[in-house]
Amino acid sequence: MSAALPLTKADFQSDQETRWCPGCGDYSVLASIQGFMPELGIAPERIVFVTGIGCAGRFAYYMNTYGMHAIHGRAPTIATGLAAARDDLSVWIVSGDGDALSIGANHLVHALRRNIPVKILLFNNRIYGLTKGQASPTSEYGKVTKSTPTGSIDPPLDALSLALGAGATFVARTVDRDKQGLAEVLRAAAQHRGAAFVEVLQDCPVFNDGAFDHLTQKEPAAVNRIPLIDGCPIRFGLDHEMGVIRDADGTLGVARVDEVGADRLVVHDPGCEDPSLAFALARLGVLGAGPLPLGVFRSVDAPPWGDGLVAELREARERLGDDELDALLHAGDTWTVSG
Amino acid sequence: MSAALPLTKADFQSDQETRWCPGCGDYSVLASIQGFMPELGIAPERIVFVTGIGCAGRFAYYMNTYGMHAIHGRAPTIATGLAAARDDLSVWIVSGDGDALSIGANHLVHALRRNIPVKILLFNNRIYGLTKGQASPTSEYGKVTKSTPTGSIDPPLDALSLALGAGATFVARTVDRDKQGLAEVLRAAAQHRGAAFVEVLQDCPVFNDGAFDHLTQKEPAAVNRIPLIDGCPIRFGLDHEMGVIRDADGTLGVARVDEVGADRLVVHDPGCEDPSLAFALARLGVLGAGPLPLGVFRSVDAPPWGDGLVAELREARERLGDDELDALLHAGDTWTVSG
Amino acid sequence: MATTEFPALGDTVPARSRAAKIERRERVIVRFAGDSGDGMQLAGGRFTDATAFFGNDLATLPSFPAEIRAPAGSLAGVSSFQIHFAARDIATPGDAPNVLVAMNPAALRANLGQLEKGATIIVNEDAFSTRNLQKAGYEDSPLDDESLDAFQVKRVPMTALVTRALEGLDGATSRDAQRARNLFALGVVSWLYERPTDVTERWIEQKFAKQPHVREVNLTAFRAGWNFGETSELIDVRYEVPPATDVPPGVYRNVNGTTTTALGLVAASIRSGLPLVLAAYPITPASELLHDLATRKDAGVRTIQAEDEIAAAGIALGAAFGGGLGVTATSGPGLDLKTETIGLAVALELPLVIVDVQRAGPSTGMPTKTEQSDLLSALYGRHGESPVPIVAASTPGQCFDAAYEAVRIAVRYRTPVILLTDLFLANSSEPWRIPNAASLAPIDPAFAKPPSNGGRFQPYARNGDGARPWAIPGTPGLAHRIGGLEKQDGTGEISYDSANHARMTELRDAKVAGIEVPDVVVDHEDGADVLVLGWGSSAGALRAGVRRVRDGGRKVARAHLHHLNPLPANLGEVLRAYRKVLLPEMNSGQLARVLRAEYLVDVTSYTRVEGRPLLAGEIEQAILELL
Amino acid sequence: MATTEFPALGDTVPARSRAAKIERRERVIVRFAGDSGDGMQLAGGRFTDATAFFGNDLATLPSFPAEIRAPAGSLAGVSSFQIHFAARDIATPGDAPNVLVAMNPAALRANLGQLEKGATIIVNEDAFSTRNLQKAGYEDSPLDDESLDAFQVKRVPMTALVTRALEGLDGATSRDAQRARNLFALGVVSWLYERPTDVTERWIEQKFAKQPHVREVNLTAFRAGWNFGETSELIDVRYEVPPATDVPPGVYRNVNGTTTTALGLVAASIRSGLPLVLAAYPITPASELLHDLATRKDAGVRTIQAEDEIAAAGIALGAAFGGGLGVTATSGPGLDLKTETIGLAVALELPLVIVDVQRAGPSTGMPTKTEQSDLLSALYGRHGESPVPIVAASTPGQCFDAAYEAVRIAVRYRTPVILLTDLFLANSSEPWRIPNAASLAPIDPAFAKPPSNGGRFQPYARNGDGARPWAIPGTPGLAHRIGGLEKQDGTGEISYDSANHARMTELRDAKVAGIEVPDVVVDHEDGADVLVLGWGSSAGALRAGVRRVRDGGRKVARAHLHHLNPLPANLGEVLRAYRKVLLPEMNSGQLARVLRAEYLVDVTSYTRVEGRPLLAGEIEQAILELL
Ligand SMILES: Cc1ncc(C[n+]2csc(CCOP(=O)(O)OP(=O)(O)O)c2C)c(N)n1
Ligand SMILES: Cc1ncc(C[n+]2csc(CCOP(=O)(O)OP(=O)(O)O)c2C)c(N)n1
Ligand code: SF4
Ligand code: SF4
Ligand SMILES: [Mg+2]
Ligand SMILES: [Mg+2]
Repeated sequence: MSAALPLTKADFQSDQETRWCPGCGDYSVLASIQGFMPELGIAPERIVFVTGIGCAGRFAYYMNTYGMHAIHGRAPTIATGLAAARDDLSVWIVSGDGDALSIGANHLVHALRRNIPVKILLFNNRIYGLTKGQASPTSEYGKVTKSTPTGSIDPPLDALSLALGAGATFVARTVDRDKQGLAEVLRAAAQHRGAAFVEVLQDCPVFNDGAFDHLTQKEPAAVNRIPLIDGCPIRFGLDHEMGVIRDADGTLGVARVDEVGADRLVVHDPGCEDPSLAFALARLGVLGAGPLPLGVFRSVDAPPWGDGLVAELREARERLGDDELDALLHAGDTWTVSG
Repeated sequence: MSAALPLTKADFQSDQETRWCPGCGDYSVLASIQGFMPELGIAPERIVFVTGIGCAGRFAYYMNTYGMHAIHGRAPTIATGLAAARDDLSVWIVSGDGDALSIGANHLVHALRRNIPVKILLFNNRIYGLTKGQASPTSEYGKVTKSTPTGSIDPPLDALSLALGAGATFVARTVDRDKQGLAEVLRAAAQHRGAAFVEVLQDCPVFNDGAFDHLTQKEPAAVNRIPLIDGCPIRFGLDHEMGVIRDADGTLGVARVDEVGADRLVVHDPGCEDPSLAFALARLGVLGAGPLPLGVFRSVDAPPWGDGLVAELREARERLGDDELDALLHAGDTWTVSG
Repeated sequence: MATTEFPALGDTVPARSRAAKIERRERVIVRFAGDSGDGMQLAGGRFTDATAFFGNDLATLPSFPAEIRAPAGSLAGVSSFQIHFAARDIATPGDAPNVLVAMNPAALRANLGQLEKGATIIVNEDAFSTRNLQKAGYEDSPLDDESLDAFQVKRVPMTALVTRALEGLDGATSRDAQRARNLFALGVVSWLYERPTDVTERWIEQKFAKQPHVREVNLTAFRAGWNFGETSELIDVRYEVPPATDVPPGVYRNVNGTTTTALGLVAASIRSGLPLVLAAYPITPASELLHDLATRKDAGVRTIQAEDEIAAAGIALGAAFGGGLGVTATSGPGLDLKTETIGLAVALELPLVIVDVQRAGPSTGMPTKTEQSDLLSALYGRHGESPVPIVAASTPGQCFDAAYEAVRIAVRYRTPVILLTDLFLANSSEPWRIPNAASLAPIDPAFAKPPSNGGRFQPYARNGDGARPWAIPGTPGLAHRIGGLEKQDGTGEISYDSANHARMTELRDAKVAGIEVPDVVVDHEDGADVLVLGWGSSAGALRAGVRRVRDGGRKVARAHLHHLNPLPANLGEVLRAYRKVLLPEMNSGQLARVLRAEYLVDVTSYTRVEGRPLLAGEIEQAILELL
Repeated sequence: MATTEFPALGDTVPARSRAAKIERRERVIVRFAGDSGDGMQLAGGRFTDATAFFGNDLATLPSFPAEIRAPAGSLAGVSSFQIHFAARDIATPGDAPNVLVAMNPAALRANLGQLEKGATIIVNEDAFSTRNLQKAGYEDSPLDDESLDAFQVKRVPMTALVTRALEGLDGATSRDAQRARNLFALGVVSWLYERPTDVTERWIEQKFAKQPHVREVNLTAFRAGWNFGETSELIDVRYEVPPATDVPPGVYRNVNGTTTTALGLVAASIRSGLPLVLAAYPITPASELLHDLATRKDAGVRTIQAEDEIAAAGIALGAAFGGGLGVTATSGPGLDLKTETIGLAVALELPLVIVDVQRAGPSTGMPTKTEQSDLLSALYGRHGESPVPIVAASTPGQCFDAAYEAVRIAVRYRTPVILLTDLFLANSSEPWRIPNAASLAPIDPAFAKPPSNGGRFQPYARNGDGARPWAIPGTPGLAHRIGGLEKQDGTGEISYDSANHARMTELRDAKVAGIEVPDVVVDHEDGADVLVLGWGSSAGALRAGVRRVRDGGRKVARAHLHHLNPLPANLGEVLRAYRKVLLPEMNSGQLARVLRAEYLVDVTSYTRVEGRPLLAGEIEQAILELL
């Protein structure tokens, strides 16, 4: 039944038993998203979750919305088709680091450059979970996994850099355990008209335990999270004693505010047309042990792919009946053979 | 026969009749490359050209080296396999904008992030040539083509931005008609240990005529080419009266040198670890009518993928005979059943 | 050699109309051949329209150079257009041309081999320069030795004549003369076969309405060609091919298979009310379908050029999930890439139409040549037990019905359907009797409705057809999740249960096997004990071959398949009713394998894997050998 | 109900050795079942090793929960390991277990259905808490009602006993007790069947050499289990299964099909001198092969985790172009994605091995269940006429030969070869008679040599096998270009010529059809008029089924295929020699279709598509119905 508004978290919980490992970061993300959804004020039946294959991919089954658990890496193509046929749905993609950045990277890149009206959530646990622990494109260089027993020889991809390189109009990053940060980012993403790309750093206790402890454990988190706030100088640290500055050579770096002076701090401007600023921030802390910028890196308003086209075509179609079809079939030079 | 060194252009010309349209930019590129090859001092039989499908893809047939005209978009995978089995070859990929950035983008991204020891030449004519004129991922927004009669609704990809986003260690751009610039870039690419990505802007007189006239026709070219020279302030224009500066907000822009002063000019540093600088330059002039940076954007030395591994494995294998194989087969717990 | 000398340009010919001898012909095959740049496709197209108007039955076959661009004047650069027209119903573009128009030496050389003995060759003698002769690989001019003795050669200095004709026109350049040669040639041949000139002239006037100069140049050249026939003694006989009388009455239009496929899909979209979303990645020859549909926004059609074939299939499937008519079109290599997604559609049980315009394989193969070698891959090219219905088109006009039928099956049975056409069908044209909209079978999407009882929705419950509900996003009360994992019968929930998997496999199988397809109709003759069976684009050649055999007084039966999965219910019975079954295919015997396995009947395969359509002549031979 | 009460933990049992009655058994099937976290695979593996050492013949079958992680204690989370061991040669992991070890209620419930009547059930009583019972969907405990009356239930408070046993050990925690329960169970069953304890103890000592505490915990738990059997009256009979006598002599090792496949490839690499490059994209169950080979750098093996299956195939092909042994491994969905690249390999005529570890389809299907439903897709899953040889492995041990054979064919005939194994073969193990290196057929890469005469190199010239030269980059004088476009016979230059295409199609076809494969060997009995034919992993079940029928005094013949393309030359003759041919397959009858088409023989299909191996019992029935 169409859930009567106002909606509650319960309206978005499906009756399927969640089947992730105990302690999996996916649980926190699921809870946050189910908790956030009512805010949208969109009836569950107008929401669609399209997911790829992977532990992250199981997300679709747990949302009490329409959903498709597609094939590995192809969720963006399904979502694109959905957006091409319908303009009255809120379409969300949930994907993993292997699903989105390995087998599916091409589709991700093109969904972003086309600016498809869809929200893309990439659960990045830096490992292949569902297939039981192989390296993923975001796994660190030298990482020992089932498929790389002597250490991976592939340098990792940075999801945000790739997204920005593809021309993404909205790019953000958050962590599974940061309920509030996640909600803020989702809120911003939901408001974005085009493709909104959100990397969610997610812990896989079974195959890549603690990969993001430095961002989730109370103590280190306070030191390592660099919150990005629109229009504000970028500061972080226990008492905001650290900040982000632009060095002489033009690259970004971190420094003690009291040493460099507050006025040298870079002021965050996610709305800047030129993605270079966001890109520099992404490079500032590519996934590693150190401090990492979190929040909305880039959010530039641009017409979503085929804006208005669905409606235009619907109207065209609605004008067509058998007579118009007959006319169409008879187009061009015709002649009559009489019996 | 193994061509005796020193080599000449003729040593690299195959006996196949070139089958591009009259006036195609591919002819100039072919001539430049055949002319440049002898410089490498590598015997033709140690050189392999792997190409995808497209007009650009036909390149393989015209080089008197080993060559594989693979399938659409997959040349990087073939080259990766070649590099995994052999460490004594000079491997080159020739691809088109559709081949490399549409169907093959995923492979391009991963070849770059892995830093495969291979040179990747992307002939970008901003159109699908071989299939007779459909839009390509680099075609401009609104472009009218056979597949987009009412104008393309897909914003274009920028090849360099994508490559940088993927973590490419060497990124450059040149134009088909600029023999000298092409040679310089190829020289630098050839010296690079890892994956060298080179975008060659190429005219398709038949389906996208004059797309790069502003960079190739004597007059406008002088104004529109922004030459990137390692260690030099970035200047351009008829009498170098223009330059590239960093605006207050951190983005790059162009200005009259006499107005801003020479010391405000950005000094080009392709060796900078942080790809942000190169990325900013790439965004400075994404393909369009205006001035465009040409040359080497980024060149950072990093160990190529699986450096030394081929040799290590070869030695391991050479130690193995039937006895070692027997040992291998008998590994673990065994028991004997006597007749 | 049998050539007629043309009076030297010096002494002018009085422009008096003369009555050339007129001979009657039942059927004629004309081939226009020249360099890619010579506009032969245009000349052929115009000649075809005039012929259609005149009321002949006809079939055409264009042939382009391989996708590789070839140097002007070279053999590889030859482009040709063949038209077969007759006073009676005909079936193919014809085997051996009676008339060849050769605009240059390469065109002559490339086509000579296929001419019938005694055929007429009209050459543009001005193009036989030493340079052009070399490019075509001629030592010396074939016009000057005996190599053409077997033919009627008409040497026409077209370039010179067009130039002269244009002298009157101010601003006319030699470039114009070059460009208009094809219309001159068209004029000559139009005169030769008494084609109505007004059709062509009207077309020229409309086409170049905005470019008066070009219009004049073309009109002048066309008329000059006509007048040349009329005035010169060079061509002493004209041929009369009376209008066809045995064509069923109706309104006709000349179309190739690409247009009819597009129209079939559009018709299905309009009749069903489902928004047509065509997602495709360019590939020869399927690209043309994308190009055609891309121009039909006014019919509510959305076309998407995807980043690759996998994406194209995914986009079409996504559109279907959303309640659209999802279609993707490709050729061989692209079909390979779509297999995994087609398999997903099998598991999801959603409507999806995959058009495969077959070309010569394997791998990249010969992209500009035709073949029917994707059948087994369409049937079996997916891992696991993954049944998919297959519809195959037989003629350019029939592509309309085939496309419409593919949609009907996909929607009614909630299943992906593969529609097999080929390069030959896509490019060749024939008069198409236009159906009227009202006569088309209804297609009812029958979307699932919100549950009245508020009961729990069962996405994998089945109706009498074995089809599941199509519940599209936005429908209250039907929110559900589906995917590629095995599903519990009825509920659609994930299931790893052995018995359930066996049951679902059986249900998917039975659904496809149970699709209602019409019985195969046999064109039988009393006493015939040999059946010629075919599928796909060889229909014309088989029909013509069979007719020749019958004209020769022998008896033979013929049947053609349009449904390859499931096969018609009566097929086994039909096959067993004949002593021998001849099955010609443009592959190594793919359908033959299927029929042998299905019916244990020892069908006789006749296979040609030469990247070209079958010829009526070779079919006639093959049949005679069995009689 | 028939349970024996265990003396309450209060009154201690005197630890006197007692002689339990000993019964002799020919064959026994034991299944260890518990939660994923209970270490049943380890217990089973150790029991298997001890059994192998003891000299029984055996076969094992592990079964893991679906790739979805399931909550502890739930039915979906049950993991089990079955071993079948006997005094004589055996063929399968067995149908119905005689003994079930159930570590929790879910394990009991999930496996009860497959037990033979009267089977012994050893349960960890302590795990039957209300909470666990609920998770397993039990209203009340089956231990307390009649539901288990048909079985011999032994209630053992394992948790309590292990805890007590560990009391002696300092630093031992209750977590240790939890963790070591599986070794306690192992101890009990080892005692029950008189397995040698030293093998297991040695293993524990080696395995945990670096963790003395863990070592002690495990040793203690294992011995406690053994002593429990020895001392308690709970289990009153022990079973003796004497060593097998009818096993051929040789050195044996217990291996699963993944290891043997890996070893087969490595052996081929070493014997041929070709560097092995395995490129794969992870997918269940094929990932294990990647994992195994990734540990073999010391054997010169290079493994690459590609970005997707298309890349994996391309990388393997690129390695082959460079003179490497290019191999790619995948399962169903991945095979779909590799088809286009396999087609390229067909056109390039380069050696390439594609390993398809089949799993249940269609689409994502049931990734943790076995099936043999990729045969038709392996045969035909490419557009165009694109023939590929297919080798199918039949038992875990035989995977070695199959892999080696696949390489031999690929290298000798310069062709891609698809090796079909499946999840069952990959995971189950059996004693493998280790071949010795010298006895393996030689594999000669026979790379093309620089032309002595300086003559022009012909990359598509063919030898007696119809194979073309393998000319690798770096060889002077052989520089050449190849691709996916149709090639001129001999020169390998691009060709669009009709006759040439027909000829090349024929040559590619003939090369594969002409591959030398051994005749199929029939295990015939005089008077048998029914042949049971099989392929792939059903070999064991068919062998066992046939034996049961023969033990029952009826006559039946058996044959098994390892080459599916080309088929053995004598197969047609063999099939026609029997009144009926029974062809059991774990699909809907895929090989049956092939044989019917090929030989027009009406083979009788027996199909099970349940994602599980065939059972000897059902085969026996199927045969009897035909006799
Ligand atoms: C075509 C195909 N290839 C491979 C697989 C196997 N597979 C399933 S999920 C997965 C990757 C999982 O990693 P990720 O995307 O990071 O998701 P996670 O499980 O970590 O959430 C793979 C390789 C598949 N299902 N389909
Ligand atoms: C799998 C597959 N899909 C599509 C094609 C058709 N095709 C050949 S080349 C090409 C694109 C050509 O464009 P580009 O890569 O820019 O090269 P160009 O011809 O412009 O040099 C396409 C779509 C193909 N050969 N294979
Ligand atoms: S494997 Fe990792 S990611 Fe997957 S469910 Fe378990 S903990 Fe979560
Ligand atoms: S189509 Fe364009 S790119 Fe291709 S050969 Fe012709 S001119 Fe060159
Ligand atoms: Mg992951
Ligand atoms: Mg291009």
